[in-house]
Amino acid sequence: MTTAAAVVVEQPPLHYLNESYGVRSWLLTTDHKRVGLLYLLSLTGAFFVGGFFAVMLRLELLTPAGDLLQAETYNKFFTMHGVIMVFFFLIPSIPAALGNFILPLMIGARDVAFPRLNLASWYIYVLGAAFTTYAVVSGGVDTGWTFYTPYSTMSSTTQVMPTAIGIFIVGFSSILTGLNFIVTIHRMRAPGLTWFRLPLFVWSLYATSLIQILATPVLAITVMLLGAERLLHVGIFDPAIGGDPVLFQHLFWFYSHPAVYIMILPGMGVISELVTCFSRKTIFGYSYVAFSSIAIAVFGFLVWGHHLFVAGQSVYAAMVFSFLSYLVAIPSAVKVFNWTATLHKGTIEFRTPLFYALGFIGLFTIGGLTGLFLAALGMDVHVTDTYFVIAHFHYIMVGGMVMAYLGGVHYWWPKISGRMYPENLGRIAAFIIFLGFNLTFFPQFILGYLGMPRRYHSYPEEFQVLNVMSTAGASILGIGYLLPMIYLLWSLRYGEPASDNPWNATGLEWQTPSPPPRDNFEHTPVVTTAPYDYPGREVVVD
Amino acid sequence: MARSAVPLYVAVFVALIVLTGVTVAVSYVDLGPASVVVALAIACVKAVLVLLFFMHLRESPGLTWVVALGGFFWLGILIALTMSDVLTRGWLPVGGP
Amino acid sequence: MTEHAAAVAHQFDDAEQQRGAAELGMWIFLATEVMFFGGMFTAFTAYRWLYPEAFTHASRHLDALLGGINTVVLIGSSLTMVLAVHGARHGHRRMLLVCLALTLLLGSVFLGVKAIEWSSKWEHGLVPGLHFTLTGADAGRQELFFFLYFAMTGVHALHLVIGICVVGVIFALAWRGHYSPEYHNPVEVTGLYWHFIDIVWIFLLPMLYLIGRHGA
Amino acid sequence: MIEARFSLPLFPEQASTLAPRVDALLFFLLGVSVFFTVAIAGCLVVFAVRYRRRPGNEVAEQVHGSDRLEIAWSVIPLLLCLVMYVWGAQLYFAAASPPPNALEVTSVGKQWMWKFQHLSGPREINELHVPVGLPVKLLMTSQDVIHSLYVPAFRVKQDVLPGRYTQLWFQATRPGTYHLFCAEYCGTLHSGMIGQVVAMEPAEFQRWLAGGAGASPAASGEKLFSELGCDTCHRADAQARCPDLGGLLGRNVTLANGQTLVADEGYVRESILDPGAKLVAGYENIMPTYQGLVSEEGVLELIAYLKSLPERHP
Repeated sequence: MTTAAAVVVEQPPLHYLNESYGVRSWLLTTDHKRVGLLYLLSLTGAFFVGGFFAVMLRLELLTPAGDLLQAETYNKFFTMHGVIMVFFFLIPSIPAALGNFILPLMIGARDVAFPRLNLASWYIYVLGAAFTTYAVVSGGVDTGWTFYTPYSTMSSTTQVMPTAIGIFIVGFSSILTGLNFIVTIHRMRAPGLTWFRLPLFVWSLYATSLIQILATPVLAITVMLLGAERLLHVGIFDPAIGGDPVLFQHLFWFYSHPAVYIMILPGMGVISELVTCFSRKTIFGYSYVAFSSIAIAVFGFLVWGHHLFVAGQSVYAAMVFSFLSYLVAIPSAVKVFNWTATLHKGTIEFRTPLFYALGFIGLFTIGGLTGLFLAALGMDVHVTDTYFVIAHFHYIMVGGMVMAYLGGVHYWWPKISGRMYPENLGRIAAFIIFLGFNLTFFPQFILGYLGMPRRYHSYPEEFQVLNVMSTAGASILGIGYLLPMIYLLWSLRYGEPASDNPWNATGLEWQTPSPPPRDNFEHTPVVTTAPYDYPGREVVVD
Repeated sequence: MARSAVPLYVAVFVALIVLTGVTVAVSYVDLGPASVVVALAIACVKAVLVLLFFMHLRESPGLTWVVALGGFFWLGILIALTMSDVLTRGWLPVGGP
Repeated sequence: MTEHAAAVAHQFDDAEQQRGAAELGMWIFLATEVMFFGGMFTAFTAYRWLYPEAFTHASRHLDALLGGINTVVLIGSSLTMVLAVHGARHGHRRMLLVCLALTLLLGSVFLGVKAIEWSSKWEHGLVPGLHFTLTGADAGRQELFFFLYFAMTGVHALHLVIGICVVGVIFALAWRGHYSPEYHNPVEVTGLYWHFIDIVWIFLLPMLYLIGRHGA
Repeated sequence: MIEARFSLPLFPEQASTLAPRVDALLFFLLGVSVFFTVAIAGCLVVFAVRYRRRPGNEVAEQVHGSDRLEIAWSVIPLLLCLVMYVWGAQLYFAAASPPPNALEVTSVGKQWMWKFQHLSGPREINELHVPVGLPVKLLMTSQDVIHSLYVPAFRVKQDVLPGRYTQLWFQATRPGTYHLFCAEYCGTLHSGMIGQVVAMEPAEFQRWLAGGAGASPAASGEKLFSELGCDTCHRADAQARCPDLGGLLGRNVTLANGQTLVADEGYVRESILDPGAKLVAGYENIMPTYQGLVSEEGVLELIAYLKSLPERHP
């Protein structure tokens, strides 16, 4: 890719971080890069609050008797762990923070299509977070992040309403980000940047946005109906008047299953960037990787019923949903195979982001394959609602998504901050996280098959050894997560200044200064080549 | 050219009013199960008229068509797969014969 | 970036790109609106299938005449809205202003009729959870119907209130001469939103008011 | 005690006819998973080492893809997935279809306990005695929120819903005491809503049954039937204003709106609590609702009574 290289020497160079100062310049910014950083900051806060609850849960589970926390407190903690991690960290993480920062740079645009809407999305996120924070500090909520009726509407005496309002609000933040990105990708691409020249991260953000705009409104209306039912003590999910609690589960999972793909798809996009950059190779099977993102987004809408195999759903519907669930496995597998093939005959450089990428591929493979267990009807009956499910989705969400997120943060850190992070510390942290993660969650697969139900405050004694292993792993994992937080902050001041393109990567974001100027590019770039156009002998395989 | 659109809008408006009258009138006739189909069919025709003419979908680029149809298609997914449960729940009687 | 015309925001290259982005954005937003209402339509479909008799009985408590009148009012407002857009496109300021005013008026009439209907439901004790006095074997299922009735018409009315506010702002801006045949994106996208509200009502009328009218 | 504390079971007990079948599927899935995990992790490690950047390997070979490979690694996993699907669906359908001769136990879940009642009388709380070698069917409902009855050793689980009946069946194969869990989060003491299933040799089970006190649910149901005045209308004579209920369960019923359905437990429950919902053809909608007048257990007893009635032919 080429840009018109007009070298303008200014002292000191003006960029998005130093063009204006002060709180106002940040809180009223419409610069997608600053909005991205606002998200990055709030997300990190949410991550550590959610992480605190996770630590407390694991400590409680050290012993079979519920002796550290009371049952009520434990129930609130796993609920708030879920709510905060899902709605306030995982869903916005890569799209709203990294996506916001990188997407316009990647497509050679000056900003997203609707910059003010973009800032509004962040404020909506903050407002939603405020309601949820209120719910947390005013006593907490104990329904589980799934809010199953009639427990959430008729039985629970905790702060369901403020939490529901918070989730309703934060949903619109997600919708507006998705809307913004879709319009941006359609309308704001630089000249010559055709669809098949787009970096795969852009494809994955596009697929993610599709889910955000089509699934999130259903969550919003469902939460609204739930709130009304709780308020009026009567409603459409209330069995006393003929309402069907299973219908709530349908509506809830119509959002919440695709939401899993909101979390993982952008991660997959990041991995495509990392694998190509650090093997200095073009992606293997570009169009297959690109279209598998879209396929995952579309098929992801057809499988929600696999959360209801023992919920009282009809046997026949269950069979349809099981079948469709297997179909969505294929595009995910295709991605894994293509990333692996990309490494073949590359020239692989072991930098921190690549460590995260390799970790992602391995852990996502395990997470994905155990998904096949859960899609198999007869097997799911035994393992659903047990720690098997917990282990499975943490392999996807934490082993997959968080790995990709950290990989992406490290990869784009020089562009974001203009500084390099300490490489060796980065590698050590990635290794600690990988180790801690596996020790935390692998034992939970076994616990699940043994039959330990999820959301249990106390448990039979024979499960203790595996739980102790899991808690030990969690403490390692916790240290692993604190490390990047510390050295990235350190690097802001003491890190080596980063060059415009420290990785020698392709992609428009690397052809502008680090950090980029307010309008991203001195001159609108013109794209003439395919993405991942790394040097090397071209080999044709049929 | 500029003026020619106004009579079209008025014609669409008249068609919508007539269809409203028809759907109200038909609802007083017992058509059995077909009454739901007829009522929804008329509503669909009205919605298509609004989309094509009032919302100018007729003159819009293909992408707009994709977005407009996509919304309804996804609603179709939601309703169809939810009903696949509701409709077939009774097929295997609980308790069994 | 100084070559940008005043009305073109800095991130866009030209007015054409800006217009395309605005319209695409609104259509996508309407797709999300379809799904927002879709959750309630799904619930309605399921319960209508499960409890057809109770829903028929409950539906007969609604006033089909008022529902029909409101349909005509709302379709009329769609006509005035599209004429306002026509006026904006061709620079007929008077037509734009008059039609926007008529749209505001008709939208308010719709809400007024709706308010009359709701208050009569209150008087007849048909408001679930707050004042519901139906008794009899299928009272519970009828309560389900009325819960959905209030949820659907309530959310629809909320959209209309927002629509009226937006049209009001557009009217004020048009009054000050903000719009020209070259730049009137806000009028276009507001029109799209308004027609969408109309479409929702087009489906609500037969679903809520007209099921099982015969034999009533 | 010390032993129990440091035991490390890695595989659950197999104590039902279903358990080995589920485990067989597990081993197939495990085999496939281990194969792919090792293959991919192996490739990652081998490639990472072999193609690491070093003098002599500073430029990659640019391969853009291979349609043949893409098709191969889409179709082969798809075929494997289809095997998993069919296998899993078969097990599921078997688990959803209780044999007709199954011993019936009714169960009501409430925050936070499990209540069971055997057809021959004994009631139990948080403990369920079942015979080995005979199919047992649980007909379940909940009094408040959603619960889920889960017996890991039997590999069975089913949510228990308010306002509806769900069922679950198993055939124990080995005498012993097994965990019974609530698997659907149901509030503060969710993790205390546990108990045990005691599987006994049939002869021993008969002795246990005989030792249990209490009227059979059919007898309680009969008493309830006359207490609630059901028998004033539901009679077997010609002047009866309501349908005769003898042999109702499992019969085809034609409704007033022309539909037909098989009268199952859910239908009977609905007809007691909401009589007008599915009116039988040829009868007036004159029955009052018994919502609030009869408990979930009472409804189950009435159903047991109806099942005990012989089919009468006029």
